Amino acid sequence: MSRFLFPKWSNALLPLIALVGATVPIYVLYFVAFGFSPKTLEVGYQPVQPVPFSHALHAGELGMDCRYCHNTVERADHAAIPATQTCMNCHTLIKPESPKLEPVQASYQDGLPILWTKVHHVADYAYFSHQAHVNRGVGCVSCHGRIDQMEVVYQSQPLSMGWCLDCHRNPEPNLRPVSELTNMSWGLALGLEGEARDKAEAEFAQQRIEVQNLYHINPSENCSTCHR
Amino acid sequence: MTTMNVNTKVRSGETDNTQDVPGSRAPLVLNMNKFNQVTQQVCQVAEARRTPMAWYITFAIGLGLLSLLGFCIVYLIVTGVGVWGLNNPVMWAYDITNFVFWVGIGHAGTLISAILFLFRQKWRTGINRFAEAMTIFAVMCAGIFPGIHVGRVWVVYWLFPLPNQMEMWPQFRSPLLWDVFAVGTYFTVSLLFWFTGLVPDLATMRDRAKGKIQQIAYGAFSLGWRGSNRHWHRYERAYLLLAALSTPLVLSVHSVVSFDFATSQLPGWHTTIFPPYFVAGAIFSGFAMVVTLAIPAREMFGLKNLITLRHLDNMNKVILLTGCMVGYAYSMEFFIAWYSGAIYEKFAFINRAFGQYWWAYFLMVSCNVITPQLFWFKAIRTSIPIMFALSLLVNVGMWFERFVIIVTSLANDFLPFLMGRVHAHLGRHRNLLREFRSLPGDVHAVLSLPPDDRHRRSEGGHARGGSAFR
Amino acid sequence: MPPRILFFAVALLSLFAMVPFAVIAWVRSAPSPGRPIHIIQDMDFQPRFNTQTLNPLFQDERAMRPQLAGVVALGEVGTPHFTDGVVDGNWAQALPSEAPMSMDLLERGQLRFNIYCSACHGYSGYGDGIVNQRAMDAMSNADGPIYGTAWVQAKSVHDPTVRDQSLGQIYNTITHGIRNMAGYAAQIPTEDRWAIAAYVKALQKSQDARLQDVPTARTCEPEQMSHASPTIDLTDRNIELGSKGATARIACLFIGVICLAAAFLLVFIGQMEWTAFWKAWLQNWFFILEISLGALFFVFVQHLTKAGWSTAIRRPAEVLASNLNWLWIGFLPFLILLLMGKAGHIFPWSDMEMLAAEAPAEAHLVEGKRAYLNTPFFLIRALIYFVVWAFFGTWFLRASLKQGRTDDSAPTRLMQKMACPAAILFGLTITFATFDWVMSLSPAWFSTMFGVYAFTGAATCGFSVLIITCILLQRNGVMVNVITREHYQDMGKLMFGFGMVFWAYIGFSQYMLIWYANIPEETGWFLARQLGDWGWFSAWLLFGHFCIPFVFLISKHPKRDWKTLLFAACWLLFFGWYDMYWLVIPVIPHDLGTFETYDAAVQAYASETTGIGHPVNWLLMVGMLAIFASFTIARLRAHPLLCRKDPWLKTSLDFENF
Amino acid sequence: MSATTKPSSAKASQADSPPRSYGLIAEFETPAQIMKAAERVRDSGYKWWDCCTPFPVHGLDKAMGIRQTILPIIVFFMGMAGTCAAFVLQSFTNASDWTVWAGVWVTGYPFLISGKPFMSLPAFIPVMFELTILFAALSTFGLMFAFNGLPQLYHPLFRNKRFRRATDDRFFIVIEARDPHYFKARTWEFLESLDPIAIEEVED
Repeated sequence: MSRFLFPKWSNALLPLIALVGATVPIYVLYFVAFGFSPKTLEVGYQPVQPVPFSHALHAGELGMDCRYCHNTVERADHAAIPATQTCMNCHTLIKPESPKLEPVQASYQDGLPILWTKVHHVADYAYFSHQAHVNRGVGCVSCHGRIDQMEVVYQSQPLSMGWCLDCHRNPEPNLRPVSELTNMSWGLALGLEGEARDKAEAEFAQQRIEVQNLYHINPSENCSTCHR
Repeated sequence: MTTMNVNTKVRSGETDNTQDVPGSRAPLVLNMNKFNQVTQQVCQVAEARRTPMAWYITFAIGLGLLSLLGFCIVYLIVTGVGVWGLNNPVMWAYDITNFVFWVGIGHAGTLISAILFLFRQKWRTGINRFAEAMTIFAVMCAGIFPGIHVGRVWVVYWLFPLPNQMEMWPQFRSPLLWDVFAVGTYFTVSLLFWFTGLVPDLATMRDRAKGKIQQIAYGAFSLGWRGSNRHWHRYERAYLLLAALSTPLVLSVHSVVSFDFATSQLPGWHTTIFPPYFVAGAIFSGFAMVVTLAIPAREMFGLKNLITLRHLDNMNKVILLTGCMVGYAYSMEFFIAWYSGAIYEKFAFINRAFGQYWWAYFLMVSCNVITPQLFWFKAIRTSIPIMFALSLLVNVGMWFERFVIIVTSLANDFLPFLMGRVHAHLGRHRNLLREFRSLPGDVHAVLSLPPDDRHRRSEGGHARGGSAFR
Repeated sequence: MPPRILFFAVALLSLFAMVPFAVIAWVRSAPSPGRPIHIIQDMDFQPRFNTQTLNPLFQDERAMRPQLAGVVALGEVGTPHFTDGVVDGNWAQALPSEAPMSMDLLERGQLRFNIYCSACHGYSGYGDGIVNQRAMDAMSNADGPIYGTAWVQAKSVHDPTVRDQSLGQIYNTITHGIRNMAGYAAQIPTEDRWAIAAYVKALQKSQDARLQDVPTARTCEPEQMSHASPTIDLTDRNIELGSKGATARIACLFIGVICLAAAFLLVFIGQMEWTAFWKAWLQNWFFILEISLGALFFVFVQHLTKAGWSTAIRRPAEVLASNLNWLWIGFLPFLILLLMGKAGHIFPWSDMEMLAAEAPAEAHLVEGKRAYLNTPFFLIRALIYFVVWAFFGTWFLRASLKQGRTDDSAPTRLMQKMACPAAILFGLTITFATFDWVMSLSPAWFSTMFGVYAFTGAATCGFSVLIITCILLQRNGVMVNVITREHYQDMGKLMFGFGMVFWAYIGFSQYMLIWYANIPEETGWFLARQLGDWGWFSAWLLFGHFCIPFVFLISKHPKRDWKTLLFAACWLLFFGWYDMYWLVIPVIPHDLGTFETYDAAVQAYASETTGIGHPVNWLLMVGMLAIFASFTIARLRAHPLLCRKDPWLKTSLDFENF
Repeated sequence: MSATTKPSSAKASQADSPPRSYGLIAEFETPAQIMKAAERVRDSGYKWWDCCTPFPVHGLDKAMGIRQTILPIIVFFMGMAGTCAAFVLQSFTNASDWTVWAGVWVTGYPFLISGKPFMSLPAFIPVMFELTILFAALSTFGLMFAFNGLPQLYHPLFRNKRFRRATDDRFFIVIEARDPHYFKARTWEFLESLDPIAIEEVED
């Protein structure tokens, strides 16, 4: 009577199965940790906008202050997308007939807003206030990245809760004098080398501490700070 | 391995081996004098060509109920936990009741396996395997309820301390999180204990199997067990260790479940006797469930020589003992509620017995304390129909125990405004009232919550940013 | 050898396993117009209208409604000066009162100017802003299309036509615009427009000023910022003590009487308060009582479970339990004190007048419990406990002795039956006795679990004394090979399980639940055991009663060796006594509720002492134990140490742990 | 370590070569018989041998001369490791703001809940207890099978038809061919002296 016998090599297979069994959970963990992270899923979102507006030109090359257009940022929680009027402050005169400006002109004529696509979305259950951050020396660049170098704006930071907490736990590296809010290159010591660079960096560090002391910055980590 | 001896006699089709002769143990396996007979008897359940018709019938009923459960769960997830009738102040009722009930049922398996093993109660071997299996399924049932109670089942992994983008961690000071660890550990250890016990038996099945599929399956799951005594040596140590580890674990699990309530300040919940009281209750309901399952099983599969009247008699004694313990706890609660001098505590217990849920309380007391007292009589302890009925009653009573503890304690809040201002809002919330009155759980509090102005005010603060569009 | 295809499959699988991570790396490296994937969507996008979102309800689909023309928002009505820059029909010359001149205003103006104006007008106001430059370049640049650019050089604010303008006029220009310049009313709030206007004026001045115009104090602005920076023979020879132990009995009695007399003497000469003495008496007497109660528990549980292994050691337990028929004597002092009405400092409820005077709040609470806490009922209850205990304590010994004289197993059956009521009555009496004699020492405090806690204490003391008794008997050359290491191991297990682990479980649960709920009327009892030296005392209780013996006894080997087991039993017996001290002696301070913080209470009671070092405590402990030992030895000598005809004896003698 | 744990992989590679002898098995009918037989084998100096029984036979360990396993000691320390792990986990996540590497960088997050201290030892004890049990139980289970060299789905003994009753009602003594004292004829003779029901040779 024949009886099923496992082949001899099945004994050698077992350590392999054990190895796979040990690897799979680690694999899955890492896959979830990296693959499902906002750094993968959220960062780099670069929607096509109705108007090919270039931040690199306006904010970078022209050096226009961010607040020229996003004028509510210091007074309100929301940093406003500018009204068409704001564009037309200049573009009534400058290149008014440019095809790139057609949607702007159309909006200006019929009074219907331009439908910009929102890039930076903080979940609706989190209450983020621009004014609270901006008026305490957190610069635009900290959350939005080098807007002044972006032809088309994309999300450069994960905007995840952990990312918020990193700064709330250690705000100092993201502080700057309020006067340098919109200065994208502040604190970089660009073009400096050696001792001069060290000196500049020491000075930036000093200024960050000063700002922290000036505004008594001790960010809350309570749940209700953001979820209320 | 003992043949019929002085300790047994045949009575109405049942071999009665419950006769006590001090100094000798009654046989636990009847009508057998060869090792092979035991193997034969045990294996015939799984090897039988024809499954009993009764099995198909019960399975069909079970499957039907399971589908209904599945449907209800989907409905609940889609609709929200409100379908339970949860509302302020009764924020959890059926979910936690069922959770505690099933975790309690789950205690019998490991208790029989572990504690009786440590106490060298050899009669455990007749019932331990299926009691362990029952435990595993009971804990799985229990696991459903916190899972769906969280409302958002898909994020239930948040219960575990995993690194995440929120850089958040579970709150280890919460008893609800202790539950996760306690029930998780309990399920894992029960599974290991059950499987460890199963391995040599699977090897027996493997060596008897006729079909190739069975040979492969039993071969794989028996892990190549060949009965080596060098293996048995470590195996026995490990089994003892697992039993020694499971024993305090069993105690801890239901203690932790009791902490869910007792750590609070709610009168009726905050009682220091809760941990041992819950454990006694869990063993009580668990043994009742084992009796409920053992009786049809021994009939259906012809296991009367293995699960003997003595096993059932012993289980009924455990039910009697734990029923008395539960009764002790009920009375201590009442006594201390009076003794404490705290009016709220007093109210909570008077309300429990005579309030709107008095019927649930008296159902609980009669099923849990009064009915088990019948087991003082040996005629009742050895009567199959009566013990079957009593075991069902105990389970009903224990379900109501949890219901009573949870719902009656919550249903009457203690804020004075709850009484005074209910009527003032009746007109405004007439429709709400009609809707809620049909639901279990007291809803007076909902109706009297003042409208919250603060939200409106804070919304106003955002208005100034509003002129960005032209 | 496994088939080769397995290797290929594994290699291929490993290769495919890399793909997801490659995709992740690729996704991270480049921006993409693809919408972000939200794995968990709930509440992320809420069904509400956010700022600047769409609302199809309106024709222009804007959720935020624009202001109607000519409508002024609530709270934004100002004087004509402030809103229009007009005073009495003329351009205002000065700043409105809503925006008074200050350095802050000018700085704000500068910042706003740099944001909104400098693009065209330049940072210095000369009309050389970068937009202006680019526009001019665009017009002249032939490289690209002009798209109808018709730029007019931006005005310099230093142009005399502007320099001479009044503040109001400049404000008006900013608000409504002029010629090619658009109005900035929508972009810049009123206050800020005034600030810009003021800054423009200052800018004009600055470009047309001399050094003397600058105040000396302002020439240099040295701003100092503070740099504050911030843990097995069954003949009589072997199973009867016979003449052995006579000396020990006398010696124990002698020591006991001496110790007790010395303790009394110390109190008479004023070394201790009488109240403190009677509390210490209560503690030590209750300790002895727990030993006997633990032994009684051991005896009836063996019958209840029809245990076979324990028959060899049951007689010593029966003897220990039989002491319950005289232990009531220790209660007599309290009977007398209560009848005399002088127990107020021990049992505060017995003297309500005194309690009301000392602690009115507590008295108020205790008033509600008078139906239970009153002297007559207290004494009746005590009588019930003593009758129940004395009955069962002696009944089991007598029944067992009867079994030793007959081959009939009837006495065994009877004992098995009797174990049921014994268990029930034991449970109830030990619970209420503890409530009466320990819990009511702090009459306002309560804990449902306290009865169970007392049971664990009885288990600790009873099982450890049973072990000590068995070892001492064997050391005296009796019970040789009757009691084996197998029995010791099992007794050790019971001591380990009930006296330590179960004790810790009950103790922890009670503490944790009270700690967690943090209700003032409950926490006081534990606070009193945490203040001053009591904190260390409690910590030692935890380590001495659980942690240290747990690690020591967890292995089977120390339980099987009589020397180590004797050590462990003595250790635990001591900690059973220690536990009683911890239960009885501390008093909840009446003022505990008045402290604002826990730290304040700790500070105030930092000097609180436990008094454990006082000789009276030790004299009472040694004295009572010695007298208890003396009576026990007397009974052990009077009866055989083994129930020779017990049906389970063979099982017990053959017993082996697996 | 068990004498029968692993057929070495070197042997496995010679699968094509003619079958080698694994050893001899002797079949007994009662526990008492095998007990006596085991004592004889033990005293005769064989090292690579074993008893296979359908259930653990009390006293056979001693008859075979098996030393106590160190399993309980390891399990004790694994349990302690569980206690420490739970303590570290809880105090790190709920009572510290440290950033440490645990596969990824993670940071503790002390946040205030119901006025309890961050380091709430009484509240940490239940999880410490549970993880103690979990670590100890998992290591008991894992190490018991690991020390036994299980799972081992293939074993030469499974080739023998008689041996199938080793899991039912028969008791076997196995003497392996690799034992230095093993000489087939002599060992066969020795086994016969033990008075078994049957003796058979098992091929590898």
